Amino acid sequence: MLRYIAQRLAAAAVTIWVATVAVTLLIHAVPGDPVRIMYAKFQSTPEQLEAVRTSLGLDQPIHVQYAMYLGRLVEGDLGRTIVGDQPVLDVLLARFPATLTLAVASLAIAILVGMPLGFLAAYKRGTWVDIGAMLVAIVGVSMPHFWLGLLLLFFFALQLGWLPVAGSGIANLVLPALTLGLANAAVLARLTRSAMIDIFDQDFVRTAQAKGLPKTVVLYRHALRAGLVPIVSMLGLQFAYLMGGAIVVENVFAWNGVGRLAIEAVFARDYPLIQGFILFFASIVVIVSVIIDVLYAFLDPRIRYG
Amino acid sequence: MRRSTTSGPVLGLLATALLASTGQLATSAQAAELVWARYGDLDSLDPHRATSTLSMQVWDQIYDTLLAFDADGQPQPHLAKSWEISEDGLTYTLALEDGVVCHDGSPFDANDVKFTIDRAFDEAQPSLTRTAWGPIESVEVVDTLTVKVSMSSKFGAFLPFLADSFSSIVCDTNTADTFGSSTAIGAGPFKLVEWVKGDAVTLEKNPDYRNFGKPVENMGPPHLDRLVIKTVPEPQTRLAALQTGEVHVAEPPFDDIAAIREAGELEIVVADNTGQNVFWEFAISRPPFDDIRARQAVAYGTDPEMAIDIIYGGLSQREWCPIARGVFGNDQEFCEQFGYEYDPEKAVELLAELGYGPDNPLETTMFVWTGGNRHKLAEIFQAQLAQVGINAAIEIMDIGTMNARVKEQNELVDDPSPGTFDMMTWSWYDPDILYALWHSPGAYSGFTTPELDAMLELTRTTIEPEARLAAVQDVIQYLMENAVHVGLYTPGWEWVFAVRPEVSGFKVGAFLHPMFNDVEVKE
Amino acid sequence: MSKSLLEVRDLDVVFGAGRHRQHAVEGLSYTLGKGETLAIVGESGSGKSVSSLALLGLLPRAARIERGTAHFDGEDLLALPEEPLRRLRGDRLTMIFQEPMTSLNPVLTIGRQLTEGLVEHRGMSEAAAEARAGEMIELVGLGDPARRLAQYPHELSGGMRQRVMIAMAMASEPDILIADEPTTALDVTVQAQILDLMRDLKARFKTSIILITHDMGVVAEMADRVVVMHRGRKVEEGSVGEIFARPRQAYTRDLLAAVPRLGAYAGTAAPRTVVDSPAEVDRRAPVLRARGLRKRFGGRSWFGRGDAGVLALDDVALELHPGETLALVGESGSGKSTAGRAVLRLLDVDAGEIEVDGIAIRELGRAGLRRARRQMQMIFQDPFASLNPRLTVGALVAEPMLIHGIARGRELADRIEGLFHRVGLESDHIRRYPHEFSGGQRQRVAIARALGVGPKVIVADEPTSALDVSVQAQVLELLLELQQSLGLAYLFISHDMAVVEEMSHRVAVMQQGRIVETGPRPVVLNDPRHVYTRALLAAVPIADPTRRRGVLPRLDTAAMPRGPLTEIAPGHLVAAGAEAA
Amino acid sequence: MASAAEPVHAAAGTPASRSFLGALLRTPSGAVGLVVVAVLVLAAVLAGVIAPYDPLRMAAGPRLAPPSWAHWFGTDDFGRDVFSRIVYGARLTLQIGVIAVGISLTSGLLLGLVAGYASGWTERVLMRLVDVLFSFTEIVIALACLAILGIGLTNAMIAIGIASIPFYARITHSVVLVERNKPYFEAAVAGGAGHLRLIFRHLLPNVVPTLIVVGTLGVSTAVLAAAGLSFLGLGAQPPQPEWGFMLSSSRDLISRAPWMMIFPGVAIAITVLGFNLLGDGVREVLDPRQRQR
Repeated sequence: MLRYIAQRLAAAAVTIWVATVAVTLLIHAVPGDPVRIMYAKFQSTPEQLEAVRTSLGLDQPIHVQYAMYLGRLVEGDLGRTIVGDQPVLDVLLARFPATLTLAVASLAIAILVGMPLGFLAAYKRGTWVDIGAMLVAIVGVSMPHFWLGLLLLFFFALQLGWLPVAGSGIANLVLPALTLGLANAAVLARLTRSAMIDIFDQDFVRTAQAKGLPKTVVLYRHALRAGLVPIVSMLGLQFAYLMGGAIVVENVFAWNGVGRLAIEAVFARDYPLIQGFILFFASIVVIVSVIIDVLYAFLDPRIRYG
Repeated sequence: MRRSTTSGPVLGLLATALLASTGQLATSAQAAELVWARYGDLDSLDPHRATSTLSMQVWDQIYDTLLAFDADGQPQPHLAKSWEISEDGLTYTLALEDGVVCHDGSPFDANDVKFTIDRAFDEAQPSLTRTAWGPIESVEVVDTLTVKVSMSSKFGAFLPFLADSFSSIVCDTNTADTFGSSTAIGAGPFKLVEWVKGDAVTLEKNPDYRNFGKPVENMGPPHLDRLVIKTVPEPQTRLAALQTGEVHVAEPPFDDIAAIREAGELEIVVADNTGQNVFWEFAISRPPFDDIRARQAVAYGTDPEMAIDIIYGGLSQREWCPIARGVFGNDQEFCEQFGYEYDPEKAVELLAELGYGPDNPLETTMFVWTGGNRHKLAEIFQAQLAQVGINAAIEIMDIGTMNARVKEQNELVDDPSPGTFDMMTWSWYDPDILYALWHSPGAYSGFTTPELDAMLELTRTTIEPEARLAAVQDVIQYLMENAVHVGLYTPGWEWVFAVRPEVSGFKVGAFLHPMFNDVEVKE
Repeated sequence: MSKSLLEVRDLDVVFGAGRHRQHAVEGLSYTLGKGETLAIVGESGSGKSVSSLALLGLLPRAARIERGTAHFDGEDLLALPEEPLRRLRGDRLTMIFQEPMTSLNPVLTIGRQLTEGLVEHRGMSEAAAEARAGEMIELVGLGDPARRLAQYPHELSGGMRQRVMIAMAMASEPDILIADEPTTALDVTVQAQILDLMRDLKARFKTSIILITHDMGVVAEMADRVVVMHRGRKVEEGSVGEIFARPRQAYTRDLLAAVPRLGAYAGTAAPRTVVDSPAEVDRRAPVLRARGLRKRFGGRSWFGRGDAGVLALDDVALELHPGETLALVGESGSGKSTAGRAVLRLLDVDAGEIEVDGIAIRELGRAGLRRARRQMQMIFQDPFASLNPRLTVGALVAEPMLIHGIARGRELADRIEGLFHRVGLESDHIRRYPHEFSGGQRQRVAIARALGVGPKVIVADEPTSALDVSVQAQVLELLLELQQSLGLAYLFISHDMAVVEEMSHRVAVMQQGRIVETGPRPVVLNDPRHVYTRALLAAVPIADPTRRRGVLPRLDTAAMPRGPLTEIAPGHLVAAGAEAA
Repeated sequence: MASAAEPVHAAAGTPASRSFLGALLRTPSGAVGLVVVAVLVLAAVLAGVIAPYDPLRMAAGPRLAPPSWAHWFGTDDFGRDVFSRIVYGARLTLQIGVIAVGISLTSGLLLGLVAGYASGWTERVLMRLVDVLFSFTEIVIALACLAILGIGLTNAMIAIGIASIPFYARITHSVVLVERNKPYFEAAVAGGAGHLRLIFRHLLPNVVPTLIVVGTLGVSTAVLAAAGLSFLGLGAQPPQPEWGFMLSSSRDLISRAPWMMIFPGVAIAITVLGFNLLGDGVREVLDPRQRQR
């Protein structure tokens, strides 16, 4: 178990390390002169650009730049934004709670709606319940997040006037969380169904039936308990997918999270901010997947006692 | 918009949510709070670290300036109660009002002025608007309330600049690292409480505020207790929030303005004298726009009148001049003589001379910056240009990026790709903007000639109004005849506000400075 | 014979509907007496499992009962609604399945899985159920109940898991135990123990058993009466003695005839001759020689230490002469397949020498190895997986010949046709894809592919263990015929002692990576000197109900001699310390 | 028992054949998916014939006209015919699907094949890298690519293509791992087959069916992603009638002209649904284990 966790952590560290290399290289992949693109506000002189280049270490060999970058990183310094000259980390941290709130709320909706739906469909495999549920799910999977968002906005906020349209309060959370949650519920329903069907086909479920256990016991104690193992293992991926969706949904509902920040940064070619965002986002996804892996280990005795 | 008064939401969650939001509203009413929603956030609280209008409008509330524009856009005494200009026009001695205090309680004095100007000219990190300050050589604290600024050459636009937000005086106690991102100390009508980036800036009344020259009735602290400046990017969202009362002042969606006026609940405030000007500008360093005929073809081939009519429905005006209405030197009749009336046939002719035709359209790219429905305007221009044989791809980017890209385009002399053109925008209080833009090396490294340089220098060193007008108009004529700076329309961005009925006293000063000094929110 | 406990009449089970409708069981009738063991025997697809699953209402989703009754204790199981049937199931009628590895829930403890049935059916308290579960654990020979009950399935071996399954099935002292191929997935020594256990518990609890199996040896060991099934129908029914001694139906006779019987060739030194002038074993020089092979799997991890891995080969030496078959026998995990693949260099060993036809294979470079592979070919266990499903069988057979530049164009086509005929396939099979063939035919294709390049050595890794016995006999016949007419040398890997006896000249017995005994086949099989060899042989169920063996002693693998081989008779080597009285 | 594996091989062994289309049409999802995709392709090819107006023509009708006989899906704020724009948009959508999936599929396939075939350190390093990129998530990789390449639909397609490479590499790798451990692969090695033959004659054909399924499903993901980027303003630029971009311009007019929001959204959803169903159908045909589900 401890070794398992150590392995996951090591893998996570490798990922984050590669991310740091990737973001260092990013600036060099930009065609043309990144400094000029970044800093060429209308008054900047060649000398000023040179000064910027030196201060960013861009005149150094790439490995030196990387070392400098890591050095600053260790001190929590992700550089400063081009637009407004703010510390990148501060900007990201200021926006992150909003994204986290949205992600957690959506994940909760996705789990509460998607898992039961998938479970039901798997249990009622081949019946109209299954076909109906999967039809709903595949339509859900096929709906663009942003469109679902616009539709919800149109009906709930504009037509019915039930909910505020944008902002950062609890009431404002409902629509974006619903949008992201429902879209992910569809994905989760499909995953749950296929995982549960695998479980229902397992010999041990037949064993449980052969023991004459009541259906509910077979379903919950045997099938669902074992089914949770593969389902939880997929949640990590699901969360990453959800975070990706959050970037779009935040923009639909003007939800003030890192996703909206990222799009603004791309538009403004605010490279330090883009670099910081990528590193930050990848780290979050990796950390969450480590947490989920550990959770998974607790559910699966093969790992827990492995 | 209907608000739910019926039994309402199906989900308990929604009900709680609604309660929460109504609760919020109730408290806001008691605390005399006003919420102003804008499409974007400011970039920095430091006036030397940003150039956007969104930033300036916040600085206006936190900081104060030495001079202030009156309703007609003329600079008037404000924190500087008087000034003297030396014989040679190179030295300005300003006398400051006594008893003004910064937000942290420190007295506002000549040291704050020197601190601000020195900071703007800092070697390592100069202000983004350093050149607009003029050729300042030194700043000297004569006594606590007297400051002397010395120039290396005559600079006619210095006094108007001192009324602009870019010259906001930063108190000399702003020494913390957090200045600009989470702290800001000024002498303006509101104090900074909190800036939640991307979401809102919360300000509270500065009880010690004194007004000397701003064109408002209130000479003391603002009536509002709190001013919240929120970021709400979606126009529809802003409108909905206005209608529910979550927001008091906001730019409405352009397409809904007629309907709002008809409904009569919200007041539509249209700012005058914005100083804003939208114009065509070209990468002249390489084909196709190194040839004047290509530039003229664009000018003849587009119909701004029709475009702004469709997009802004009469809220914007055709602008013939390279500088905006209300700015010294603007004269529609004068400019129109050299302007380019929509004439697609003429455009086709010019293009034919250059060897372009239906089978061989001119390929280029049009840069547009985000917001204000400008991308829609661009789409109309794109369609119009397609009809005369110009295929213009549209690239939408934020204004900072566009500034950089335009400059880059001008400097790419040997690049094989076709040169670009752009819908550039500037807001300035003085024709000196033309000097910044077109005097070599030029803000964008664009069109420059020795004779234009000479003409522009004359506009700076000529102080006497009649003579300066002539000099400015010479420049205008030159720019227009060469199709370098082709005016399109004015104003161009964030000049329409929808205001809730319970709000009174909201004013937009000259050059688009919203002022909240007189604002009151009725219970 | 006691009075009947279960009476099945005219059972029809159908899969699918419409065009795809297919009878899995048709008109099956039988009775099961109290305390009786009824074996239902048949090859794959005979409907033997389905017919029993139907009794408990555990049919797969696609199947349904169309007709029939099954009277048990005055009630028709097939007509019973789910709830009363459920109450019988797992209490008075219990079942154990083929796959012990997957039949237990991986996320629940053994204790939980053992007690829940008792709590459910007998209304026992948790404590009482736990006590009973502990008793059962002892009874099935697992010992240390407290620890066992807290364990999870993955901590137990396959044999132990099957014991748990049996404990679970027998805890309620059921009237009927249905055992669906209960030992098929197990090694032969474990199988013997499980069969012993079942016999023991049956006697103790007076339980009737329905034993579903394809293995005539197991039938002979266990059954009182036998029902033979073929394609969903009952072919024949009778007492075990009758069926084995005087089968009435041709199908039964063929089935029995095809079963390899250990001891059938005890008197001959070489496999039986199937061609007129067979090639003799050429003892002058070995065509394959391996010495000191060593291979360790796993053991390395990113974190250094980790476990030591598994020593799959430990100082293994082999010698094989032209025309000879060396059988490599052992149970799963003994390293016999690893050894087979190692000599072909399909995997690289850590140490040792391998010579094929005088060439040191391990020293060869890539090109040399490819050339050398002409001399050695392989036939795999699973004929379904060893043919690339995307290529025609003709292309598959052609491939090695193309690679080695043996033939092209017209000549190649002729050769392929010749090979197809040689292995008993038709010319018009050439253009077909593997899935269009039966298992036996596919194995013939695999043999044709191996023959194409004219190899000297063929490694045959359990070449018939995936086949039904009747098909197995034909494939073995073909292999013998090819060896004797072409002088091939076979390294024949198998766990089936009867097949080994039929096919081989010499035998090497492997256990946990080491060869513990090797020598001429008649000597090793008739006079085994190593305990392990003896245990292996003793555990083989004999397909003759008159020769049932007694209870076998349990094997203590840890205490077995595993020292270096010493020659105790010419050519007969045994691991040191193995010489028993 | 080996026999249990038989049906999988039986159908998996069906060479890409005459009966494939028939089998596909017999699965409900395959049939519906095929029809949707066929309609999309037809719309793209025959856009000039089907669309009543030039998709770029402004003032083809009054501005913001609701759906009517003259303008089935209404007009947008420039008076352009929404129906015509959606029909022409099918071309862009197909382009997105083909280019994005083309990039990710070929690169991912190559990467996965090489990694899976090479084994050892090459495999570890390659797959570790793929895992890392995978945890960056597709949207972030796409954003990074756009930050480098600049905004635009073509760049968005490339970015989406690059962003999904890890996904395809992973799938290919996992299939290759399964296939290379099957005895037929070992049999080919034993037969003396070289690298190229092993990769292209033995592994590739067995990987392709899975990738056909994944690729078909991938088209739907790519279309969604491109629409998303265009919606954010990072993809299609005016006047391209790209559906996601059309949706983003409908945002300001959502209450006044909901048809501008509804129809492009429906077009995206149906297209994505079509490819999803088609992918499910193809999977059902190629992997009958799924059929019972």
